[in-house]
Amino acid sequence: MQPHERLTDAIRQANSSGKTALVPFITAGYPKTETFISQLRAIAAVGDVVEIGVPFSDPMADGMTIQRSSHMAIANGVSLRWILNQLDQHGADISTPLVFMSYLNPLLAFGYEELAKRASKAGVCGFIVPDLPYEECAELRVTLEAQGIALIQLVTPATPPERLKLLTSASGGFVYAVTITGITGGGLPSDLADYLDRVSAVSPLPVCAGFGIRRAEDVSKVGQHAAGAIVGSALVEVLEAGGDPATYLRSLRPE
Amino acid sequence: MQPHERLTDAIRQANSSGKTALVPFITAGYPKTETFISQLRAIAAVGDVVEIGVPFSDPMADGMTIQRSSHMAIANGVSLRWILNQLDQHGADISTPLVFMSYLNPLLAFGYEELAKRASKAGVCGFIVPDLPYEECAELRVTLEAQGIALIQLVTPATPPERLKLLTSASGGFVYAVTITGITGGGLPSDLADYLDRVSAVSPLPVCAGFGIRRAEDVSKVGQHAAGAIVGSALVEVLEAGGDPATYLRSLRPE
Amino acid sequence: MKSVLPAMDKEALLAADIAGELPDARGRFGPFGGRYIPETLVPAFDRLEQGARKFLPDPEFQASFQRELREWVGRPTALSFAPRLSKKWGAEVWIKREDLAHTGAHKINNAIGQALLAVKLGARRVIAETGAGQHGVASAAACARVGLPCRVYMGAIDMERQAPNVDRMLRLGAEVIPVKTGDQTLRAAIDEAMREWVSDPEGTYYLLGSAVGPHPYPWLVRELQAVIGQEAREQMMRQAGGLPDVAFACVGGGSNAIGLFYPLLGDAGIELIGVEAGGTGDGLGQNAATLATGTPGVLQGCYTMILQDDDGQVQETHSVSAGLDYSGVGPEHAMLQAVGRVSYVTATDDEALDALEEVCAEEGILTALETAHAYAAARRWAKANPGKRILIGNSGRGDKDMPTLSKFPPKGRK
Amino acid sequence: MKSVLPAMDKEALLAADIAGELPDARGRFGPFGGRYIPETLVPAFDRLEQGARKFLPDPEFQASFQRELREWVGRPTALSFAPRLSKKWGAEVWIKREDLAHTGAHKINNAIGQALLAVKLGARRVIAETGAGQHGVASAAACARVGLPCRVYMGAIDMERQAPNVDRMLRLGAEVIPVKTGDQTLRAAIDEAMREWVSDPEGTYYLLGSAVGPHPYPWLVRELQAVIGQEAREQMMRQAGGLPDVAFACVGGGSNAIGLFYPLLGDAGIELIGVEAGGTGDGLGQNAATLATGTPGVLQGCYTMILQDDDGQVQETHSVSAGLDYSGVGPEHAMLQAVGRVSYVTATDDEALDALEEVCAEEGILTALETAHAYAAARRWAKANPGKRILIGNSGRGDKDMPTLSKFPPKGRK
Ligand SMILES: Cc1ncc(COP(=O)(O)O)c(C=O)c1O
Ligand SMILES: Cc1ncc(COP(=O)(O)O)c(C=O)c1O
Repeated sequence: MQPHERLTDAIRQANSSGKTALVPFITAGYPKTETFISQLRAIAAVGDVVEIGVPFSDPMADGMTIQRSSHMAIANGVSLRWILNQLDQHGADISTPLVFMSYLNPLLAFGYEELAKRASKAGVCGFIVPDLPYEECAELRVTLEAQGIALIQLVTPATPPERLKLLTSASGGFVYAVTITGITGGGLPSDLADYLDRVSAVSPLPVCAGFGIRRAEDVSKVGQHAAGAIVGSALVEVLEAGGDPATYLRSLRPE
Repeated sequence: MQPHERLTDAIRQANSSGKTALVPFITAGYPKTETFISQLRAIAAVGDVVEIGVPFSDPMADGMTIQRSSHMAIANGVSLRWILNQLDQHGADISTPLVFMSYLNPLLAFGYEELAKRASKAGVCGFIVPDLPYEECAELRVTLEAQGIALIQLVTPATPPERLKLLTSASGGFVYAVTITGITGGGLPSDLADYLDRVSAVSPLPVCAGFGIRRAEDVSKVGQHAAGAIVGSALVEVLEAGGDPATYLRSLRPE
Repeated sequence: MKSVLPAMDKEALLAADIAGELPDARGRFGPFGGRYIPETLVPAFDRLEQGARKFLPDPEFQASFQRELREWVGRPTALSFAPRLSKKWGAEVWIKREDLAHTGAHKINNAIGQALLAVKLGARRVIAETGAGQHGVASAAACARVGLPCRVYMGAIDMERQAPNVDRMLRLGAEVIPVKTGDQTLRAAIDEAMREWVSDPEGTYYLLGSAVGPHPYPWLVRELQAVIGQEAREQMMRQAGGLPDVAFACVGGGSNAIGLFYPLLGDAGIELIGVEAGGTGDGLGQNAATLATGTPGVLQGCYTMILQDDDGQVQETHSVSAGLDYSGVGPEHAMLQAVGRVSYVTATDDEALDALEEVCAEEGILTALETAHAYAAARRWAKANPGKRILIGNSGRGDKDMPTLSKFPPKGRK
Repeated sequence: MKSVLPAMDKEALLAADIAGELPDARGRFGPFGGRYIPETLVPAFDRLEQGARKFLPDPEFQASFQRELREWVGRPTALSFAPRLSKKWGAEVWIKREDLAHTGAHKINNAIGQALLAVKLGARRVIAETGAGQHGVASAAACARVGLPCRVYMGAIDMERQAPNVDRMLRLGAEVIPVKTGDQTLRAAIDEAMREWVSDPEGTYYLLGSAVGPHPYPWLVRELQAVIGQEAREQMMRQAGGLPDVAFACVGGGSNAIGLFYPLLGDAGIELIGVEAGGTGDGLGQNAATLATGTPGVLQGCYTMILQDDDGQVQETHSVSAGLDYSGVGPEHAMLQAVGRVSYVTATDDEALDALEEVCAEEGILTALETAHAYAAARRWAKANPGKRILIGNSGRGDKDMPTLSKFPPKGRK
């Protein structure tokens, strides 16, 4: 299986066992660098796909929680290279497919070619790049695809129909449906169902909804109209508060 | 004798007895209104002519001392009318000729006609108006002259020769030779002698020098080239300090 | 002098002023004006007057003055149509933008003109007084531009309420002398500058900042400020398609007002309205409404309308705007009031503050507190006279007023 | 993307820029520029770009823009000859006076242009970021003028050092939001404004203040600022009798510089020099010299030169002037540097402060701290190239810098 297929597959597997796929997000090396791998492992044991946030100095699409975690992680010395090294050294046993969420500049600075190779080696199956719209993504996409890695496209409630088709078919692994026209950290909108139905209807790939998912109700609501639920700020806040991520994540998808 | 002649006469009398005429200046009602008449009397006993300052809110040609005395006197309730009333009531016995030194606006507000009559009645023989240059003085001069009162002209070291002739011949009572191109309260300049000789040479009236005269040497220096010495700020400072004005004035002209 | 008033021929005086025949040889606008100065300053004033009479009409001097106005001051200043105020007021409102002139007010027209004159007269240094600080800043800038040292006298109270301008003067290389005597505002600063001048009348040029004081200042300042009205008149014809029905300007000493009004005097169809500081009320000491409530007298070298008590003592004034906080007014205004050509009204502190907020909110122009008085009166007039074309002299910008305004937070208009 | 650099044809790129063909359809100036934005904003950017492409060339829009520039902003701004600086520097120095524009800097050209566009695009409200506060003030004023509510994001550090401008924004009716995240200066303010926009892309117009950010801003801002260079070119011909040998402008985001340079690009005889903030030294974090010391990368939506570490983390900057204190720069400058048409140099904090004092003392112009960097570099150049004709873009006035300047008292020059 190609890395991007592992993503699609993991989500479909969850669905076929009657569950909404759960895609937890953590900022790498936050709150502490020492606990990164152990937390990742704990989260990967519950989640179907795990999103790892590469911290960036200018997280312009993120709310307060992820901004804070991002700045602190940088201060802790976290970098893309550090994350890859950690995965190389300690992550071989993690079988849950991983996705990197990163703003573009750290990827550019790393160099696309080397990035694709190192990512593939580290078990990274996809990239989410919130400041890289489709029009600018060709070079990165091609380079990643050469390693079988997905460049996951985001769609939003304001995305017009043709563009929705374009983005869902250009995506890899899954489609990231932003639930709100806003930054991370807010709540869920009321017309969510319609929107997710619209996306799912045109998407050849499973659709995971993100932004504003915090509680079991959110996951179950999302699950009725999408394949998966991405949980970001809420999980980061649990980690900040010293809570147990696995317990929290399990509470989101009660049996 | 006309009031203006009394001025000329008093100065000439001092000179003919071998003395430099002494013209002390006080701000009316400063430091206190209650002591105005008694101080005036004490000063008049030593001075040959006494200059009474009518306080004004904007004493633009005066230094710090006289500004201060002027503002305080106004605050004490002193006005031109008050001064005239005081002289009417308590000054009949003062035989030393008096001169009012006043900025123009209080005189204007009083009204020239009434002013001239009241001044004459109160024993005022002349007016010095520091902000009334010759070109603007006709109306006041004519009105005062109708009562025999002098409008005393000022000349300065910078006054050009023809103007010196004009001003000295237009003056009444005496000529006020400003010793310095400055405001009241400073010291005496070095080229004083020449200047006073120049003024005395063209003046048909006795010349009194004023501004910066504080000590016996000043009076004697001035006395070699002018008929009289006007003592203003220095005397006001003595009064402020609670000193005896007569003692101070006598010290300026030791026998 | 008072006796001259009733006898004067109003029409003849106005005609003479329009014809450029005033002030007369004695520096008079009818009964007003003149030169009430210490004898020490007579030679200096003679030099100044002769110099001004010689250089002002001199083509070479005019060329350099006009060049500085154009290239350095940034003239012509814009004439702005105010669409939103117009709508709110039910009028057609035009604004002459002296706030856009270098250093932020009309004061610079006069300052650079006199600074050039100071050079011509061989001055070694310049002194100036300032109230709102605008004239101080303008003088400091103009002196730097022509290369003369500059010392500015400023009332201690004004230094506090117009602190930004103090800093600007210092940056522009001027020396600022706090005046702690008298009322510690503009009047005391003028007195103090005069005293300084008396002490060195030869090498010093006194750069007076408004159309007040002894002759030739009221005339000199008017001549240097008349560019405001000349431009505005021409711009109204071109941009508005015709002259205004009425023109408003705030009046402290009266320099921006005379600058705007003088070139419009001959247009009989234009109503001219000067706006004084109504302060907190009508009582003596509560305002600076010299023309509206004063009486004739001599203040700081000039026979004009002043605020005084029965004894002729000049009274302290109150205005929220330092630049209007003055007990006297230019003698030409006194005459224009006496002959009935210009009317003078007041706007209170509160009205001015409210108008300032309105002009900010509607037109995005942070006007000076002084200027805000003109807007307040114009608004009142517009409501009573719907559908008219109104010209307002926007004498300066309000940046300098920030310390004062911080005490009066915006009320919120929406 | 990096790979595009070596391959580009420098001459062809420059020719295309001069011919008005850049940015290309994808918003690129050669390799630089582009549009790196969250998907949420794509429709908003599409609307913005279509709107800008439709309205900018529209005669009716242009007429109202030009009218606002002329009547409200006060354009053309003056071109001043600087006689005393010329003498001191051994050069012929001319100054383009954007400090005389309404609100005190070139920023207003862009602000009023975009505010008019916002109205055309049916925006319900405007948001803006600001560094020095000049763009915030300009946006507040422009929004009042066109009748839209305005909210300004400003770094907490900048709010402190440019306090006078905060007060002015509030007076002009804007809401000012302190940004306490990130570096608490301009970069953080842009991030925060972007976030706000993401949360309401429909009704909000984001009025960006410099020639930076995602396409179409660098192009839009250049088009609105090019009036500076157009006027200056024409004024040089008329007033100086010919074009300058060299032109200087300070570069923060690069809007005043591109406004001045763009219309001069085709005049091959004019050397063009952009001046960045050299801060306190050459080390990363000690300056804001993006072009002089940076590397290519994507910051705030645009591929350009930025100050970053090896991991691609954007670095904090230092400059005594808030308006230059930015880790990125407009993409057109990155291209103009790469093709060799414009050179970019630095001036340190100390050099800028010294130049500010000199311009005050010699010409009576209190220039902005940002602008002072251009003077500092021009002076250095003049000493090395005697007898040349120099044009300096005087991007703004220094009133806003008073709180900062109070920490650096004048050294005294005479
Ligand atoms: C902006 C502004 N307007 C008006 C005035 C009042 O002066 P004048 O009446 O001489 O125009 C001042 C005085 O400082 C001022 O700064
Ligand atoms: C006066 C002035 N000049 C220059 C700048 C720098 O901006 P830009 O490089 O976009 O012209 C600023 C920014 O605030 C400014 O206020």
